[in-house]
Amino acid sequence: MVLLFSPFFLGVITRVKAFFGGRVGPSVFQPYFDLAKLFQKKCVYSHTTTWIFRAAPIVVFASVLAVSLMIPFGAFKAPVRFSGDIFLVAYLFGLARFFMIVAALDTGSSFEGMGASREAFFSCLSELTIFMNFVTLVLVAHQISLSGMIGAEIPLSWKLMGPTLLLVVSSFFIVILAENCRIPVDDPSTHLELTMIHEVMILDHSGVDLAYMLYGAAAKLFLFGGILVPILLPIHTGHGLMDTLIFVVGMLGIAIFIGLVESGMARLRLNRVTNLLLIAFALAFFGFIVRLWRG
Amino acid sequence: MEKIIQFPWHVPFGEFTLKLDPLSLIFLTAIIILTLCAGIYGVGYMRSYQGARSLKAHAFFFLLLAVAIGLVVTANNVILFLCAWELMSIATYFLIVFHDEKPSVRRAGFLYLIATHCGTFCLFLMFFLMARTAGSMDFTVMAHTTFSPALAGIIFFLAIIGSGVKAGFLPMHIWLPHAHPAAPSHVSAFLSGVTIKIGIYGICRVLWIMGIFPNWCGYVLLTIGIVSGVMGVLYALGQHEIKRLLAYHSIENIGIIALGLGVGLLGRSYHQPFIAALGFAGALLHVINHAIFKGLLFLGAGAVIQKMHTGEIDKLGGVAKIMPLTSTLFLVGALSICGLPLFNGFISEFMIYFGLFQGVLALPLQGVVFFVLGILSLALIGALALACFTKVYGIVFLGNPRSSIETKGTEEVSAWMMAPMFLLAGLCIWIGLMPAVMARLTFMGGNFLAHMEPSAFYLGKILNPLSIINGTAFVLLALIIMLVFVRRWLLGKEPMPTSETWSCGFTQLSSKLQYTSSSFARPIVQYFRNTLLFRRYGGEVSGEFPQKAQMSSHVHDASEDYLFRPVFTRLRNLSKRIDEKSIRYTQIYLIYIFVFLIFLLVWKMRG
Amino acid sequence: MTTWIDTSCILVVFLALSILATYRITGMIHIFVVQSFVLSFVPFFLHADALTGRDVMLVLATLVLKAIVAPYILFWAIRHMSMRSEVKPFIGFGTSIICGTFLIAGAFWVASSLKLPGKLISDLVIPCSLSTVLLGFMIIVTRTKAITQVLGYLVMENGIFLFALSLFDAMPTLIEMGILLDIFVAVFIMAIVVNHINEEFEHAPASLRRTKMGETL
Amino acid sequence: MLSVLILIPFVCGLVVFLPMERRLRVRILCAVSLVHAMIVASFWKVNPPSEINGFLMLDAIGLIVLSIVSFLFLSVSVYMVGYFHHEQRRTRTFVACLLLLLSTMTLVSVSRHMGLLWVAIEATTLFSAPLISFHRNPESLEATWKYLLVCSVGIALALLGTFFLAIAAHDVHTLLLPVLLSGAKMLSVNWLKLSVIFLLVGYGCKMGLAPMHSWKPEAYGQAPGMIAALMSGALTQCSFLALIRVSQICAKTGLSEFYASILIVTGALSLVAPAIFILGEGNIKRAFAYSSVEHMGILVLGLGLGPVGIFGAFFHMINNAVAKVAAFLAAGSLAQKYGSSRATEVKGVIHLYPVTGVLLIAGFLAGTGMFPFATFHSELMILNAAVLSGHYLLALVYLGGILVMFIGVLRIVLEMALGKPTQPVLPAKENFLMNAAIAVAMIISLGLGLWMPDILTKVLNDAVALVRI
Repeated sequence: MVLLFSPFFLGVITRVKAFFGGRVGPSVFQPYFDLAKLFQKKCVYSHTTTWIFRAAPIVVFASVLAVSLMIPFGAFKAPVRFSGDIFLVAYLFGLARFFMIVAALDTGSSFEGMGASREAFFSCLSELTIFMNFVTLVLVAHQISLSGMIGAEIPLSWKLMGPTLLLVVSSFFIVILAENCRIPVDDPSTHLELTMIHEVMILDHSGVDLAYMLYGAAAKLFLFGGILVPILLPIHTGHGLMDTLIFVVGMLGIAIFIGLVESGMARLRLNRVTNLLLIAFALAFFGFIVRLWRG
Repeated sequence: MEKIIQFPWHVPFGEFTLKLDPLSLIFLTAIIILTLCAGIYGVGYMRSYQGARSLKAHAFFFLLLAVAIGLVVTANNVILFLCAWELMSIATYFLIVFHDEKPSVRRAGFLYLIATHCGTFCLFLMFFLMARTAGSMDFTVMAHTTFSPALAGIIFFLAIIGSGVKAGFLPMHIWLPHAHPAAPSHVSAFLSGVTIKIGIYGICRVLWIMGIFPNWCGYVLLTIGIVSGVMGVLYALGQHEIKRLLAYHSIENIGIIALGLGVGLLGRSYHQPFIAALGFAGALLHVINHAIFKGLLFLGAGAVIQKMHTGEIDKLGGVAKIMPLTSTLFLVGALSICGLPLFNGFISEFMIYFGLFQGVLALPLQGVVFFVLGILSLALIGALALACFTKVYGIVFLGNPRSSIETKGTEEVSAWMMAPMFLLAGLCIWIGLMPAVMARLTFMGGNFLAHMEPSAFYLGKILNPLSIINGTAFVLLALIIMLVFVRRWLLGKEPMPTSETWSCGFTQLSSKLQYTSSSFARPIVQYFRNTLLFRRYGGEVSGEFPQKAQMSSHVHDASEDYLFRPVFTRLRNLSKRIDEKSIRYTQIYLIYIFVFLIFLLVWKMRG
Repeated sequence: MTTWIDTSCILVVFLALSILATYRITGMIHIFVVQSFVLSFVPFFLHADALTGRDVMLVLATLVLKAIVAPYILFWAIRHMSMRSEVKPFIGFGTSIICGTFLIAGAFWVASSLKLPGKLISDLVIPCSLSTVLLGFMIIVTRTKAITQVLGYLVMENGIFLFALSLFDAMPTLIEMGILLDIFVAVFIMAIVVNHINEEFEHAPASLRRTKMGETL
Repeated sequence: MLSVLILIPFVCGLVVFLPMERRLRVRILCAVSLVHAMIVASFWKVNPPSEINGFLMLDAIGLIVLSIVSFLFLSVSVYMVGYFHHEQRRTRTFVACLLLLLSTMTLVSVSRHMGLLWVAIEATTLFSAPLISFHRNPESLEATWKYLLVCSVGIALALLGTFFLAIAAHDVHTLLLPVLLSGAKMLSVNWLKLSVIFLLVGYGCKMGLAPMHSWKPEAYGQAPGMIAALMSGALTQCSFLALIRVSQICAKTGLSEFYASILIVTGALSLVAPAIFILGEGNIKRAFAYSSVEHMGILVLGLGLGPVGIFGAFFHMINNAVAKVAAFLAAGSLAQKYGSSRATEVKGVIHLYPVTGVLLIAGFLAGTGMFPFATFHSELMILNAAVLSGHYLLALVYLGGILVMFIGVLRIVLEMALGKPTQPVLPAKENFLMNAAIAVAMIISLGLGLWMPDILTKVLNDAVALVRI
């Protein structure tokens, strides 16, 4: 499911951006073509690098896929559900990040080191926000598993905890932008700018490795969307196909919205990014307070 | 489960009673593992000093330390406990000052002894207060005594200071970042892995004995955990020396352990046995885990320092090519300490998180607020630790060498030093992938500390998620293997072309242009500059053809530079001034006598 | 006989006070000799009706030690060190005397609250001996030179001796001899020390002399 | 037997004044202390009969003090054989005074009469004074002078106190201790109180309790190491014995509370005062002297804190003596070799003279009450006594004082023991006898810290029983 749909998600965003940019833009399936092309190519390695550099894409991709096991998609229940899986989700992303950063440093380039440094910094703040949101959701749903949190109880919660959920959703959206290097934080479409984060770290990857990396990034974006959609569209028809359809519509909606945001906003200056993330945290914290107030 | 051994021993109030209960068992596990590993490693590490200085004393004190620590965790009598505690402090001191020709080492040892002595004195007072109420010096008897809340508060306070100095809670930690780098690496590993845990053991033992504490104690412990954890890792980020950095990470991990204990204590205060057991068990498991991975990291750092002759992170680089095995083992340690899945650090952090979230659901409002703070700080600690260890690993082991190091291909340290590292790395992965054994053991310890009967229901409640995590971990491994095969299938067998680092065509890189540890950590350190007292010195460049400029940056440890040191200096100066004055006239001496006599007469003969 | 004892007591205190007011060391020693002389005859007055051999012995011993040997050693020390015979006080002579009178008043006040069990020889003995002790102490404290401190100490011992006389019947002879002996040796050794200090002083570097030794000598 | 024990060193002390070879004198000293020690050792088996109308008698407290004195003299005399191997000085007065000191200190520990006790203590002052000025330089003479002056004043006050005691005991007609104790009801309380104050201040001067301690750093700093060892280990204990005797009397007359409060105040002062000075100190012998003041404070505190404290104080007497002897002897060896005991001039001892260095550190650890040494137990007991009797503030002061002292001494000892070695003035090898003397003391301290023999416990308990009400 994730493997199948995530590049599409990316494609939609690009298409929306192009549309608002006044261009036709590439096909929504363009990411698939890119990946297929990359899978056929050979890799080039720097003298400086070690096995870490080769291992990183694999670990990154694998851990993102492992996370996908814990997230429900519409009617498809998450295969792995247990009380406390939210930590595993967060820390699997951490594992991916660790290898990404280390691989970037492996090249010995100051360029990639810079990206790595920024990634490490911003992730601290987004991690805080994510956990803050988790806490609020746990308090709302009284369950400590991801499936439980964003699962059945949400429709009820919207009535009681509407404001809280709204705040959580908005804060989580900012985190999605930051974690997946979308525009106000980072610019995914360019390499040569001194202000970018994610793209600069994978500069030296090529061929299959780059494909893994890109695929991993796309999947990660998809997964975050997958967490957000059930909260936004808590509609359970009971019919499997309908549910899935609703989910897909929701995902498309998010993709379009991300595209809108990317088109409408300029990239922020680097030192403003922290403020953005802090705003996200503040929103999350506000949500928590509202929850306590209502509780 | 409990076993008591008694020997005859003739000292005032002393009894040689050893008791093995779950708590001691857990700590003994960590001790035995690290004693073995550090000892074996030491054989290899010390070989380079053979002949130059006497190693007998070093070996003696190492063994003495191991025995003393073993006694500390099994002692069932106050006097025996204190004796072993003192013995441990002294032995540690002599291990630290192995390189006594260096002033920094002497200073570190000095600081250590003072700090540990302060702590020990608090323990003296604490135990005697307890003994006074209980009427006995026996821990078991004390455990059956009820203490008044006020006394319990005082005892808690003394325990936090007394054991906290040893453990390295902020702001009593100042000795720690000096002592750990000063000692030989296997000693650092032992210190960081075991000795500071004995501080935690002291607190645990008191928690067990006291049974009931006022509610605020739990909050204090939780807060201490949060502060130590976050500040520890922030300070670590600002360090330039690898062992000093690791030392600050010990503070961070002690903070996590204290956080767990705080969760347990609060659970106990609010009669939530599951939360209590989870918090305690998580803390105890983290004790073992930290011993293992921090031991591994220190041993790895020692190997690097021995081969590269420096521990300055900014001078190292590309070590992975020279010492591939060591670097891999260090990576295992780094991943574990960041608490990432597949490795042991995750399991204990998971338990603490789990306890925290359970607490959020079950506790009254103030408890929720504090637990949420705990969750947030744990998340922040995790993210910062990750930043820090990517920095260490990336800068030290990867990239190009930053200073000219003459090497002849790969050059690993001797087997004596490699074997313990392999063992520790193996343990990291074993606990990470198959946590059930250790989880059971520490949960038993948690039950013991929470004063509750072992219950299969609760045990299942924690073992169940762990087994799923276990399964997920194997799925992850399977995925990785699958991806490796996919990659191999796609790429074929022929060797890949290699070239210079591309970096968007930004070639002609000198190794000096690489990102250094300081620059890597700078955004974070800069962001927290007011908390950390981060200062830059020099570095202004001006003019069209700038002159040579120098820049250095440093993170000041506030409690050391602005709290303890000025106080000590003031006192010393005062002492010197008074001394010079009184030395001049003998008559003044006589006046003292006279005044004292008059004082006694007036005081006592008035009636 | 009580009149004689009273007179002696008053005299002893008065002499101690006048030592405090003396400008020259030799003068101080002379006064001390007189004081010791007065003191040594007190046992006579105590048992004037029935003199025993013990009394005579005591009087003789006191006379020899306190009034002859001790002053002799002091003079000898002064001559040997060829020091100038000026007393260097910390506080002025006038102030010293006023303080001295206050001390005497204090001693009488303290003594008023102490009731001696058994028979009293004279009610002046205890306050006077206390006053002498205090005055001796004051001499030690307020005068700078080593030799004046020895002298102050001797005055103090005189005070204590006066007190001891009040216990004449309660204490065994052995102790009194011990006291005398000790005083003797004390003076003796002190003199030797003073002497040595002087000898070494000649060779000591100037800086040391000023900063450290200057005040004590 | 007791009078013989006093007379042997006395006669030998006089004999030594005859002209003879330098070495021979030291050997006589050795022989006398050996004989003395053997006789004292036999007292542990058989208690000697009382002599001279009960003036001389050995009880448990006396036995403890006597054993300390005897042991200290033995180790110091053995040490001295090695010391005079290098030193070219006249030994006549020195050895003679030592022997006479031994004699008078023996007298102190066996005398059962408060007057005789005073005489003996006065005599120890006189014989110890020339020992301090052994080096004959201006500093040492100045130190001797200060010592004499302060102690003489103290002795004078103690004499006054003894007189007051005699007045209080007017109806008993004697100062013999057993009689005083049995007739305690007949003592006049007011005079006794006055006497107690004067005796405490007087003997306190000699013992070096806080406001009266100022001679200590001077004297110990200038005296040769062995003399400082003797003084801090044995001489001070003799004065403490006098305070214990006073405590016995107080216990019988219902003045324990009164006495205990004075003792506690004095003890607390003795813990605080040296702590003020120690941090600025740079001379190791002076630092040990401050530490000695502190230990006197601990002893006095223990005496004032009830049975546990008294037991601790008696135990601490032994431990402190043994620890101090090691510390001062080690410092003395260094002072002889380097011609200085300042931390700025002596460094890296452990590399140049490993055995002495180790012994110095061991002596320091024992002196500051670290575990493997017995001082740890006795200090802990006294702390326990403070807590048990509810003196929490005192316990804090106690710990604070010990802590600051620990820091102060630690700084100096470490600077001397570790680091890059400086060259000594007298580049001689380590002397076996000197080190052996220190090592034996250290082993005893270590042994007592690990295991207390039953006989010692028994004697200590007997001693406590003598002081308890």
